[in-house]
Amino acid sequence: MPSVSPNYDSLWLIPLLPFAGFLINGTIGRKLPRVLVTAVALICTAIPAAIVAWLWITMKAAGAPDLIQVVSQPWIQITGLQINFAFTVDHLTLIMLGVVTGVGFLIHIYSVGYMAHEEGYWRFFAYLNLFMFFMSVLVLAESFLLMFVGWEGVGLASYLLIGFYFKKDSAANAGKKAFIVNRIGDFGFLLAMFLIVREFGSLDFTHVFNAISVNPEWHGGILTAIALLLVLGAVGKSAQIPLYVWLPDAMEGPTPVSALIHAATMVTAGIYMVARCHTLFDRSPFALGVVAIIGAATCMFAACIGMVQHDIKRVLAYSTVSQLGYMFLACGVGAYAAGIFHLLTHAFFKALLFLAAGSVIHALSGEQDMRKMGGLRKRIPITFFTMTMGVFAIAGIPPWAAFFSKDEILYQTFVSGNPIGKLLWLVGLVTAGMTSFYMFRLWFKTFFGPEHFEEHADLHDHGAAVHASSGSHAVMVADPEETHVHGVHESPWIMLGPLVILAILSFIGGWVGVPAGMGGHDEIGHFLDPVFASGAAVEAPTASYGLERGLAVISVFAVAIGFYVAYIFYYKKPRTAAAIAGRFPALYRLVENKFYIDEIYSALIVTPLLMFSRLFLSGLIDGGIVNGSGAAAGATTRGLSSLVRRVQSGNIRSYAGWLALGAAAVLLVMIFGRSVWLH
Amino acid sequence: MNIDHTILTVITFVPLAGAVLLALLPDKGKLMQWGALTVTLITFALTLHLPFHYDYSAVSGAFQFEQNAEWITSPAIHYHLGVDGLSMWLVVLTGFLAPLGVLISWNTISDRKKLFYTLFLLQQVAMLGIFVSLDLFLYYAFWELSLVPMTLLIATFGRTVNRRRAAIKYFLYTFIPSAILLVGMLWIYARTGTFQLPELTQLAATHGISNNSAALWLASLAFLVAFAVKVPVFPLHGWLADAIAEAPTAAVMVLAGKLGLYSILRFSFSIFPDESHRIAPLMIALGAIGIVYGALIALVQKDLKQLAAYGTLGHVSVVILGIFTFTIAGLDGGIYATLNEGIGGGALFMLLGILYERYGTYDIRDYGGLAAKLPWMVTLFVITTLSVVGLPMLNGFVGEFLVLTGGMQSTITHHTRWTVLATTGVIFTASYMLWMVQRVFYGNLNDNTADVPAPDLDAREHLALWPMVALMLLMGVASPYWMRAIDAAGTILARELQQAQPVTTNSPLPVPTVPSLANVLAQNDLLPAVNFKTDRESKLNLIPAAADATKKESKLRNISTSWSAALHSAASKPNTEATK
Amino acid sequence: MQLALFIIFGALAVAGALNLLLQRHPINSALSLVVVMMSLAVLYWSLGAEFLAAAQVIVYSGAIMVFFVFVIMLLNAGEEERTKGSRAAYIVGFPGAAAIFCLLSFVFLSERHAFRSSNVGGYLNNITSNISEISSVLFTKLLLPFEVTSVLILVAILGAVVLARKEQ
Amino acid sequence: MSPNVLALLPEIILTLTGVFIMMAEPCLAPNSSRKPLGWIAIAGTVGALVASWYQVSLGVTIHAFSNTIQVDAFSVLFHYVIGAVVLVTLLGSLDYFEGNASHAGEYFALLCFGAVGMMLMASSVELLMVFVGLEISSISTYILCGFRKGQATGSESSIKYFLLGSFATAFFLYGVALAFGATGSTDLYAVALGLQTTATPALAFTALALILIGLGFKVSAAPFHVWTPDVYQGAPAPVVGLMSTAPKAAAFAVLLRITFTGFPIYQHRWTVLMWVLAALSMTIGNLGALLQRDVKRMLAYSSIAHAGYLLVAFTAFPFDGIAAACFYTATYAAMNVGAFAVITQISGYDERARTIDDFTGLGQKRPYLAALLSFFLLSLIGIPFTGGFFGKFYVFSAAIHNGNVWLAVIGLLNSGVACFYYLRLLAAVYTKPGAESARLNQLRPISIPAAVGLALAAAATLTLGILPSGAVSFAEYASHSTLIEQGRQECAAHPDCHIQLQFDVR
Amino acid sequence: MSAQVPVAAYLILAAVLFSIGVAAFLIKRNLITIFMSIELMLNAVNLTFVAFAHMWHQVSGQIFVFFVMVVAAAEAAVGLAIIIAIFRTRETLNVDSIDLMKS
Repeated sequence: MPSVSPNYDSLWLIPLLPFAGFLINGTIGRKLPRVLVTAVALICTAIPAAIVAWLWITMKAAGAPDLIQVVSQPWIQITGLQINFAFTVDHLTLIMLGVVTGVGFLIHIYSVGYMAHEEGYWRFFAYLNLFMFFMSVLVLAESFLLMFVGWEGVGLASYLLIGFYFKKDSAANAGKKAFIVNRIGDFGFLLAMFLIVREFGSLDFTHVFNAISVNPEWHGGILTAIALLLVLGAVGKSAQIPLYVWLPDAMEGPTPVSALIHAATMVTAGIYMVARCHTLFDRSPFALGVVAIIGAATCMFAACIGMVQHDIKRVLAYSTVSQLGYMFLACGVGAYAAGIFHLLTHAFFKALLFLAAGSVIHALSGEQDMRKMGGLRKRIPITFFTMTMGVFAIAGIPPWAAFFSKDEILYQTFVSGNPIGKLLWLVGLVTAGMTSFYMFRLWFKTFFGPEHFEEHADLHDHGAAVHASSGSHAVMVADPEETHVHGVHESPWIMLGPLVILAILSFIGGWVGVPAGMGGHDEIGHFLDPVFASGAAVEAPTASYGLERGLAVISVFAVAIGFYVAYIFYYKKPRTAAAIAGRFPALYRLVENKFYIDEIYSALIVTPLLMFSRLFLSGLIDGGIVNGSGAAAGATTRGLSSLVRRVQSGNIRSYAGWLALGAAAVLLVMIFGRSVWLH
Repeated sequence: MNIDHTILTVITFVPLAGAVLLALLPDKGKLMQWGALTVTLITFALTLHLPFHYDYSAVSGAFQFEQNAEWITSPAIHYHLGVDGLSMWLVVLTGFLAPLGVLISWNTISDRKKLFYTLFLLQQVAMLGIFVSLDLFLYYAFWELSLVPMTLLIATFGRTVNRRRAAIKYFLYTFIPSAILLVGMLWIYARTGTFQLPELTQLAATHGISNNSAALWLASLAFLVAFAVKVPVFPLHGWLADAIAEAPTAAVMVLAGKLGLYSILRFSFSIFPDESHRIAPLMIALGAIGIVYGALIALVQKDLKQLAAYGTLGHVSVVILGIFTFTIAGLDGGIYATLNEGIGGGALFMLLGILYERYGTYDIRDYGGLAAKLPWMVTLFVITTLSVVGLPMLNGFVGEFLVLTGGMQSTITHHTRWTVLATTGVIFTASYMLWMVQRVFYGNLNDNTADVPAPDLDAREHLALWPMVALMLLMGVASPYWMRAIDAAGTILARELQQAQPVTTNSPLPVPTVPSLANVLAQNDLLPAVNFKTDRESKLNLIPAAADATKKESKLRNISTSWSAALHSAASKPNTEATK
Repeated sequence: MQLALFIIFGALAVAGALNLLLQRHPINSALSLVVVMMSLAVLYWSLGAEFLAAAQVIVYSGAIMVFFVFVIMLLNAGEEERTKGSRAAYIVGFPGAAAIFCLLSFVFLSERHAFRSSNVGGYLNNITSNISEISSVLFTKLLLPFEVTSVLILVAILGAVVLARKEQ
Repeated sequence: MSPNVLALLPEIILTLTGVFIMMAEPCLAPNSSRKPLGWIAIAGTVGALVASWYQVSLGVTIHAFSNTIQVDAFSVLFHYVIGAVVLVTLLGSLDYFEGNASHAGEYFALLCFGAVGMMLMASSVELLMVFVGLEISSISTYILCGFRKGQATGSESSIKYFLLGSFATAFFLYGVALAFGATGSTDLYAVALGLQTTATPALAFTALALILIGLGFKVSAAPFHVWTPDVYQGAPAPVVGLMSTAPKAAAFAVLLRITFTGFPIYQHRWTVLMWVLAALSMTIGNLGALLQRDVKRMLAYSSIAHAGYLLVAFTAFPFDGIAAACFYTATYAAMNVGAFAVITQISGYDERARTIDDFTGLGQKRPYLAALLSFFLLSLIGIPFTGGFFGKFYVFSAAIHNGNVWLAVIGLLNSGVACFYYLRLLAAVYTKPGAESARLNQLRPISIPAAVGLALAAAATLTLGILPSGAVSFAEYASHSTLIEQGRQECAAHPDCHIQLQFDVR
Repeated sequence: MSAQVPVAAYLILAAVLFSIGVAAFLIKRNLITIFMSIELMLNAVNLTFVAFAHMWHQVSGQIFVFFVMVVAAAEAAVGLAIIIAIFRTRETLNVDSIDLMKS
């Protein structure tokens, strides 16, 4: 029951405060001292986080409504269609909001340290606040269109932040790529909305989903079409096959951005959307199947690529893609709660991993290549410790967070009604092993073994400033803590603080979803029950705890294998990996080059499109036909003109000749002319 | 006296008075600029009277602020002005853009200022006149008039040596179809005896204009083609790129879109509902193709203005697609998108003009890395870009979304596939706009422009751009404020159009039957109309000289028969009365 | 007798006209034109227009042609050169002239039965003199053209003076 | 006042003025200014205009001189046009000859006499009278063409016009002869009556065809337009302004009278011919002007095209057609004489500015002249709020009303082509002055009379464009007055019929 | 009475003369001769007038001829004056060389 309560007006502050922060920093931030910029940015994210916490408490209270709605002015209002500025908060929203504001706030804090020396400090925080604004709009939206606002808006923020170092061509390119690839997804989202308007006459979630709910006979057909188009949108935003290509490139952005946007929050919007629309998806098994297959395929595929990457952030990027694949898989088998659970845990540990990686990079003055790391364990112990927590979490080692969430997904996949459910489970399982492998590979290569890095004593190359092109040398910063640090060093506490908090969350985060089979209460599942009530049928009580435990053991086994292989390859016998790679050079190169997907896209789509535009459209059609016809008409007229003027020879006799001929013609017309051709 | 009945006249002719004033003042110092700015600001202030006194509750769609006086008795031409939801905001927009146009030309136009600002104001007169005229003749007069200042602006203030050619191309492209439009209008007048739009709309609704479908079809094409060229609709856009490339910024801002689109909505739809139905599948297709076509060509342009020109083609195509869906969403969105085009496109051209003012080139390859040098510029540029690519919460999105929604809801043949094609436009539009932004502002400084000392936006430029940006945001967030008037008009239009029956429903793309001369002229319909109404007869008072007029009527008949035999088929014979 | 007159003087007129066309010296052409005019005067007479016959001889052959000859002498015009000035005159002009002739003849012949025949002396047979009739019509019905002709002559004189006078 | 004097009042005034000037000319010292003579001519013209106004104010049709002259609203309208054109030409050429021709007095006299001829043409309903009037106007124009004897082009223009004009006159005369043959009369009403019972219709067609050839030459309708460009190019600018408007107007008046009054019975036939002539004239005129660089020659071609637009009116119903033609004649006269008056001022006696390039930068050097020229050019294009637009509108409206849609299409397409060359001139005027525009540096300041003349032309063009109501109703009045007269003549053949016309001029 | 000539014969004779006049205009090079050919055409027209005047028993046709003669005289005066003016500037009477203005 939607209930509009004045008590919840503070909901508006959740998006509006970050927006205010954006406006302040975006317009006058350049003139403000850094302290003020920081204060604005942090306050504008802290208050929403507090509000969310308060909401959480209120909604957990007994007798609290499952759904809160606030409606403001209409945004678009025409005869037959009205779209309001309306927010909905239910339990799903609450989880997402928690992630967004909580993790977002932590990353804001981290960024204060990480970006301390950047020229565009104010700009960075303005963009980050803008992102917070749009992300909360996305999450809070009560209608497809408002969700789309956030959807596009986070894309914009992502574009701006990826291109933060706009002087670097690769950064600008990556930003553009992200935006455009996302637009391909948006294309699907938009079409889905058009169809929804046509079929339902509204874009409000409540209206649309109620309409579906009260018509149980609706199955497939147009619903499948809508669902598939939505999936296209989700695929774009959540970086699934075939639109995942933008995410690895997005690592051009500052590391906190990668952590916040490209790991914890924005990229999960696709999963959130599918979960939000579960009523719709439940009616279209085909679409769900597509989601599951895409999820599984992406999860495996990205893991493959992740195994051989050398850039620390790219490994994490592919791992993100892979983990998102898990979430997709969960949604695809109808286990939305599991997907959201994994989303939650993933937000913690992936943010942690990125931030820790950022700390490593910070320590190495911008070095991202793992081949030039090693042995950092002792130099940056806190970072090492937090990173270890993250690695254990993502690898799925019990009782770290991802163990529970990933297992839930694998279990749900196994027991789902999907005809190829077992195969999907297998894929998930193998990927779990691979995840373990490449994460421990990262771990070993970075923190163990010999030191491959060079010490940078030069302050001018210090820190993240290295990201920027040589043109943007940071002015000597007056921060006394920073000036005397030389070489590889631990990050300041403003960065380590969030790391530690996230490390703790990565450890305990999974405990909220310990399934009953392992003695827990699956709190998160029950928490989400009001939202996924219709989908809860999947979680059949018939499933035995034994099976669940058995599957958990198998997956732990897979993780162990992954760990062991990584241990052998990268710690025990560091040459083995190279040797194996040498055995299959073609395969290795193929994988190392990310299966040449970017190149294939470029050759099959981008280049032909450009050539088509340049040669066929611009050259032939526009130059030839459109302009040519005008030119031809002009030339014809000119030709006729010279013909007419040829008569004007200037000679009286020839003029008389023309007169005589004209006279004869007039006589002829007059004497023999019939008026039939006129009337 | 209530000003509501004269406000439109005042709005329309204040710029004219200003133009005359400027023509008489000496061209010294900044006098011209200040003069033009004052006049345009006054005009804008006057246009604001409309939204504040508009009766939004009137759902009948009646015209407001109407003024109707007989102008010429024969042919029956009225001075008939009025606005409804369709035109009201366009009037305001025209008033809004003019001061900005003056501001943006402040320094760029350094010589022949008097000519420039006079022409600029005349252009505004013509545009305002087009939007407020409800008499076909009056409308046509303004329509034709609008060509002249624009042509002269291009021809005399163009950027390169090609300016005259571009100007003449523009003029011919638009004038020749307008000439055919005049034929169509005259034909309508010959059939109905009125130029008044409300009367014609009523006649059209009751199929009272003509029962000759072939002739009506041709007349509707005459109307539509003239408007379509002006819009321009793909593939009639031959003039666009050249004209935009040459024209000074203030002129480019109002070059494409509004006039033609408004005219289609106002005249084609009202007078030819059935025929519009017939052509709609084709127009939808052209709209969708135009969106993608414009975007794809813009993708490969090397000249910033050409790029923006093709972008403009894409954006006006959106409107075409929208209005020809005949759905409320499509029509509302189309009208809204027309406003957006004026703002977004205008701002884009202003920004490009500012760049040109600084660096003297529109070649995209000469730019690069300007973001660091011109932070305000890049900020406003990106906002404009986002408005153009249709980012939600900015104005561009509302129109585009509604148009495409309408496309999906429509009942026109093949609407789904064209809507899908049109929706791909969101990808391509983003591609070329972002690529342009990247090439101009990101990366490293280009050698060609690195050494040019170029300050960031000055106060005047801020003053010109911020209103635009503010409107982009406002219109993106608070669209109902504008939409309530538009929606009333759109709803009525949609209802009328949906009631109209397509002449032929079986052929998806109507192929205009090319009638032979003999064929068409042989139609009875083109012969004198039976219902030709004119008061000419009444003007001739033939007073009987003697009293016994009736007695000799038979004789009169004999004479007039022999006479009329001589004057074959004269429709309007003098009313002779004869007496002995 | 009328037939004979028509044939003889008609032939003479045509011959004179052709001679005008074929002669290359302007004087010869002028004299040929005089022949045509004289023949026409006879034909006028045969059609009962004695006044015109006389006027033709006096005004046309006498005054106008003498004027022509004077100018030819004054300008000392010699034989005309055979310049190739215009192809159009031959290519389109002659077919045009021929077509005009054919069309006119066609019309005259196709409607010849509607015309009444004429006989020698015309009015002489029943009316004593048509000169009085001419004068009465000229000074009543057609008085205005007659009066206005004075303006025409005035203009011509003025023009001749303006054009022929040397600029100072 | 005797009806004969009353009917000829304007002509008599002009004739007396001309004679007076002619007499006064030799009395003046050879080197003294001829301006006073010009002022006398102006006074005479104004007097003629007033006399015309007086005629129409009587509100009745005056027949005079045994029905050779008919003064009705129609003829008065053309008197106005002719008188106004002559007035503007006189005003514009008061200073034209200063220091160049010592006998400018004859020029003024010739203008007056020419006007007499043209006015007679407009009011005569007797073919003989038409012929004499035509000759007066033609001969005076022949002479005026060659007025700048020093220039080779001047006399060439004169001889071309003279020879070809006489050639065409012969055709006209032949037509009159055949018309006489077909009906036994040269009185237009008698011709009209005679045609109803004529035994020789083919002869009548031929007669009409030959008359149309002759008049077609005078109005320079294609294919009888060949002389126009050469003659206009060589003649002095003010004379071109005059000869492209006033004699044309008179010839159109005659054409209207002959076709609608004399030969209405064959309207279905000559409409076809007019259709073809109109289409040809518009097309050839505009195509010819398209790439022309000489301004006068370009305007010559444009005048061919305008003759075509005017001929379109002949394809309409009598009422519409005559009214539209009257209106268009007036607007065309106003804008064309205005354009040439500007050119006269700019290029002067020795033709400083001939080609389009010579006009480059005029906009900056002489802004007011440039503005006026642009205005007249825009009117010639047919841009709204100018007389040219409304004229075109009216003509094509009439044609379409009669079902000639395709002719209207051709015509309006043509007006599109026409824009090209007018715009080229217009663009040149407003281009920045360059080296090639040095010729414009010797411009004299414009004299007050010339300014008044220009203002008159501009005011007329503007008024006809924005407030055409009065002119339109006058044109309709004119149309009625000829048509009703026709009915009356028809009536006169029946003893028991009587018609009286009372027109309510609004 | 047997020797009647149909009017058509006079008309055709006139047409012949007229056409020869047209042809002469086309062929002759000398300005004066060309002018003469115009006179020939006018004479042909006169013949037509006289023939019709005879046919209709109307003297107005004859009066027309009379007027044509007057006009021809006036034209001759002006025309020859123009020819003299031309000769003064060009030193030629050849019509083919009078083509300064063309196209």
